[in-house]
Amino acid sequence: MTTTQELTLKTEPFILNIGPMHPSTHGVFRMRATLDGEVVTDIEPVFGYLHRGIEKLAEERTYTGIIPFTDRLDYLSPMSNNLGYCLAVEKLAGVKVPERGEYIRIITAELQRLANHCVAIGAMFNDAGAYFTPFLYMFRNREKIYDLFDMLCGQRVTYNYMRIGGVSQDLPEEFLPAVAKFLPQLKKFLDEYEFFVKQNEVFVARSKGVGILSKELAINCGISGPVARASGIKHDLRRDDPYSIYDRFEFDIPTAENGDCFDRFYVRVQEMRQSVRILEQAIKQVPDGPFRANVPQVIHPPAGESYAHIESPKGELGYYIVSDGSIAPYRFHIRPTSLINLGALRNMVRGWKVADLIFIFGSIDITMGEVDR
Amino acid sequence: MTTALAATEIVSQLSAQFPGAVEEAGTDAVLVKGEHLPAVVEYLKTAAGLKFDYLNFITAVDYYSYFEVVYRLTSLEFNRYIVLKTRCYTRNKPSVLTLTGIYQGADWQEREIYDLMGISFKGHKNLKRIFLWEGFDGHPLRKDWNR
Amino acid sequence: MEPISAGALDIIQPTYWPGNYWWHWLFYTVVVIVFMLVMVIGAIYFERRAMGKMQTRLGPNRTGPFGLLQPIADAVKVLLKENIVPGVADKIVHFLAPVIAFTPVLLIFTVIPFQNGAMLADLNIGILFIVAVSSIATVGVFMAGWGSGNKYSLLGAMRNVAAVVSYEIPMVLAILGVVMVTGSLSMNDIVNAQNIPNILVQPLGFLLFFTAACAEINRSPFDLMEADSELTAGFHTEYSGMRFAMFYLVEYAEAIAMSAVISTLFLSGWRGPWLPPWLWLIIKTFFVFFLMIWVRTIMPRVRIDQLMGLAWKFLFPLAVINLFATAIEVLAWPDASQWIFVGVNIVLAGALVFLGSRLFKTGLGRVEV
Amino acid sequence: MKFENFGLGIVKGLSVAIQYVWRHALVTQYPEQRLNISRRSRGNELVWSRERCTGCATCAKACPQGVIEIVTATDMTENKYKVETYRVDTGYCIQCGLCVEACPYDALFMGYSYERAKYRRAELVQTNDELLESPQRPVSGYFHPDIAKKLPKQTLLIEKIVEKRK
Repeated sequence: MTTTQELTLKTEPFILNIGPMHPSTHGVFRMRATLDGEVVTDIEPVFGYLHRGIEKLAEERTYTGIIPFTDRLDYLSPMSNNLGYCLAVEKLAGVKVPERGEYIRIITAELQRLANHCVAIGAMFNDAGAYFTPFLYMFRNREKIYDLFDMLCGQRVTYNYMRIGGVSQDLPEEFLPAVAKFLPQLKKFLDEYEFFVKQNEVFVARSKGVGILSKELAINCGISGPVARASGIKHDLRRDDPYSIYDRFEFDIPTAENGDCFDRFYVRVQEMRQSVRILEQAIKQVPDGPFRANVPQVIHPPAGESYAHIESPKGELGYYIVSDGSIAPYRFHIRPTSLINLGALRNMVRGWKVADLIFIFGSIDITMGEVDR
Repeated sequence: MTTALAATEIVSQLSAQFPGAVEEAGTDAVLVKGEHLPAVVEYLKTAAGLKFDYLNFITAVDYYSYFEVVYRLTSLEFNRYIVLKTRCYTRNKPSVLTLTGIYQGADWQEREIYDLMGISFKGHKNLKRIFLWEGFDGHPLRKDWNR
Repeated sequence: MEPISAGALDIIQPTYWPGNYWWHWLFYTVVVIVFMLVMVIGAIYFERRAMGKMQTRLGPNRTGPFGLLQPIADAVKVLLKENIVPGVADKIVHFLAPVIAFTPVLLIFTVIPFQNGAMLADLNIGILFIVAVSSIATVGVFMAGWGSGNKYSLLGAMRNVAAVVSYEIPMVLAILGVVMVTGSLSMNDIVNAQNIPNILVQPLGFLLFFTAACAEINRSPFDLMEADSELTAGFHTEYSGMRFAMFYLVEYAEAIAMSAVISTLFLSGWRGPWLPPWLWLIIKTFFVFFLMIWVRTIMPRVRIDQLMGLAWKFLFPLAVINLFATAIEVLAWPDASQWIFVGVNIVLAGALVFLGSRLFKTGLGRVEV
Repeated sequence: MKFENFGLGIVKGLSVAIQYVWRHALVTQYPEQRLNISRRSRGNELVWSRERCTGCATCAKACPQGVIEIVTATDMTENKYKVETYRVDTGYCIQCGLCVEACPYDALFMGYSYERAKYRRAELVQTNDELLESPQRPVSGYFHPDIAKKLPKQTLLIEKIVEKRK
């Protein structure tokens, strides 16, 4: 304690239990925050309220039977989860996906990125205290994307659309025109949305310079995705380790310098624009042909191990599969983007106020389904 | 494309630096002895030309006769990756040295492995269960666990 | 002020009433309570519908025609719910808090004129009375926060006290500008003196008062004491059933009361052509209330240090300058037409807001720990 | 906090918010206004065809949750399997549709119906005749493109839905 602090009133830290039942912990996250008045001096995250043991369950399921479970990991971007898992199994079994299947995968994965960022940005504003307006504007557009997915695979959230070696069903004939009609709507909306919130004084005051994550710390913690890119790490698996057919498209990787909450918001908005760009190229190029390789429903991949990672909307989502040649994986490990991205939360929030704690936590964009698995 | 650092390429370098550390070198993975692991990782992270500064993930696999802990490191600068493995041959309180001092991101992943696989990490400051509650019987991801 | 002419208006003048003031008192007490309850029901409906429209929703539209009965249905539901008192609560304080928060809001309406002289009590210090009474609600809020025995409640209550103490000052300074222009503290006289609505004569005063009032009654972006995303529900986290209903009522009654005060002070109260005066007051009140809803729709919440910074570093200096400028205008050119001051003050307000925005800066808000 | 834009950002926000008052609200008034659901909708219940089913139990093997229970007997006179019990515990079903995909004889369909909630868990376990197609339990076009073509076209939210209350 310095002398100046001794002169002021004695305060006593107290512990505030935020979550698991709390309006803005994005599910059932729990933090034991040690507060000094309003200032957060320390937090200790507590996990496990949504732990369903998917890694263990997967050891008793066939390779195809695991796909519905991957939907339930990051329930805001199931298509990306499906994609990552299928890539890992395909790598293991050496399956080649037909052209049309690849294009359908890219289109759905990018639409999923748009839908996920809609929630991420909207929920971040909600955590900042905006009374649902930015959230609902985003949801309005996410709903349209979900509607398209509904047409594709019959459900709005748990798609179970991709299969090992392709996708489960072909595109309906009205799908691509609908996407083509949706993209200009979304572009117009994004312009309007930036006009709406980007300069809002209160939002700028709340987000600029708040919750700074330095580049070194981000790398050290293994942080990936928009959070890492906002800190100035120009790392995107779509470009650095192109999976599927991402090397055929032209797109930029938006990055920012400061690594504060504003940058995380801004990088996400820019990423949405880039996704629109990829989609615009992809829907023009979709070839005819088979959409699914001839893979039986029960497969026996050779013994061995494989790791496939994709750039999911939240960051690097990886699947590590060890096979012993049977119909079920011997070991199934998910690299949880959300859990690892939370790793720097403590460093980011210390010294900020309670309000910032919620806001910084919201700006990381996690899903508890993926954190606890 | 993130290319693998061929094991043969790195093994000679590592054997020269840490004699006896490399147990076995597969095609895509390097099997490192448990007691040398932090030193090897530290070297891989800092050495010029390697700079494996990004820890992708840590996981563990139960092979009945031994536990295998898998580390995947990526070098963002050179866009290469390497997979390190280490084994512990005991089923009763297996332990590996921690990497939390080198990568902060290892913290919760090591806790997760401790929780679900029962491998303790020596030197980890806050090694307690992460998903399951204290007092849970056994470690569910072990192959011999049954409810 | 012109003497009141005999005629239809006489009926509302207390001196003409049988039993002198007693009947008048009883009548207006009933009127004020009924008026407030009806206005609150209207306000809840209005807010939900207006916000719904702005958020691309529809808002309540099922209960009754256009969902008009929704607030009543909500009230019935809330009143029928079980009243839960936490085990660690300070029972007496917990019980009294909603009552103490509720009373002062009613008192505000006693001095708001619905027509020329139509009010419960034409106090000659009306506006001072409002300022004094409206801060009593803070005590109720603080009692709720302390008595609940919940950390969220306590944090919310502390924030509320800090905010109210700070925002009283720019608020009173903004009122003083109006008082100087109109030359009276009585609400009735203030309305009568407004040949030009004060919003034109005192544009900066209006902005300051509106901001401070928003902070004082917990409207967004200053709703830190409830902060649904941070503190779950702030000071009324532990309230349920009827007591929660009272806090809910207080929240909207305060908003309506402040809107009424703003329309009286700045929008020339009940005065207006064609329509009956009480209707004008209601229309203006709802207009101001709509402004609050509109602002609430788009604003994230400010942080506590920014809230305090805004009060002391931005609003306070501006209020002082505004007060001096008004004083000089009133003293130096007492007979000049107010229309001159309208132009001067609007330019002054613009310049001051511009300058203030340039100079105003709060710290980053991070504390080394 | 700094008013970088002199309150202009707030004014911009206000102007956008007020525009939405006149815009088309993207909500539907559910019980009165019903949109056409997806042709491939994976509804609440499975629909089973007794005629086509051969009792091979491929569906039961494909199910990741193990909710399909199938009991077959051998019919010696016709020299084929006879399905005695076909039981689905809808309470555990996750509507993944893998069984429909797996069925080699097109004997399983996802349901097109919704609003099939039950009050008791026991009612969710459906056996034999309860699983057959009926007017309350139409079949969906999931994995059956020929059926999908006959179903009404899905109402998309990217179109402006002008249909008001019915």
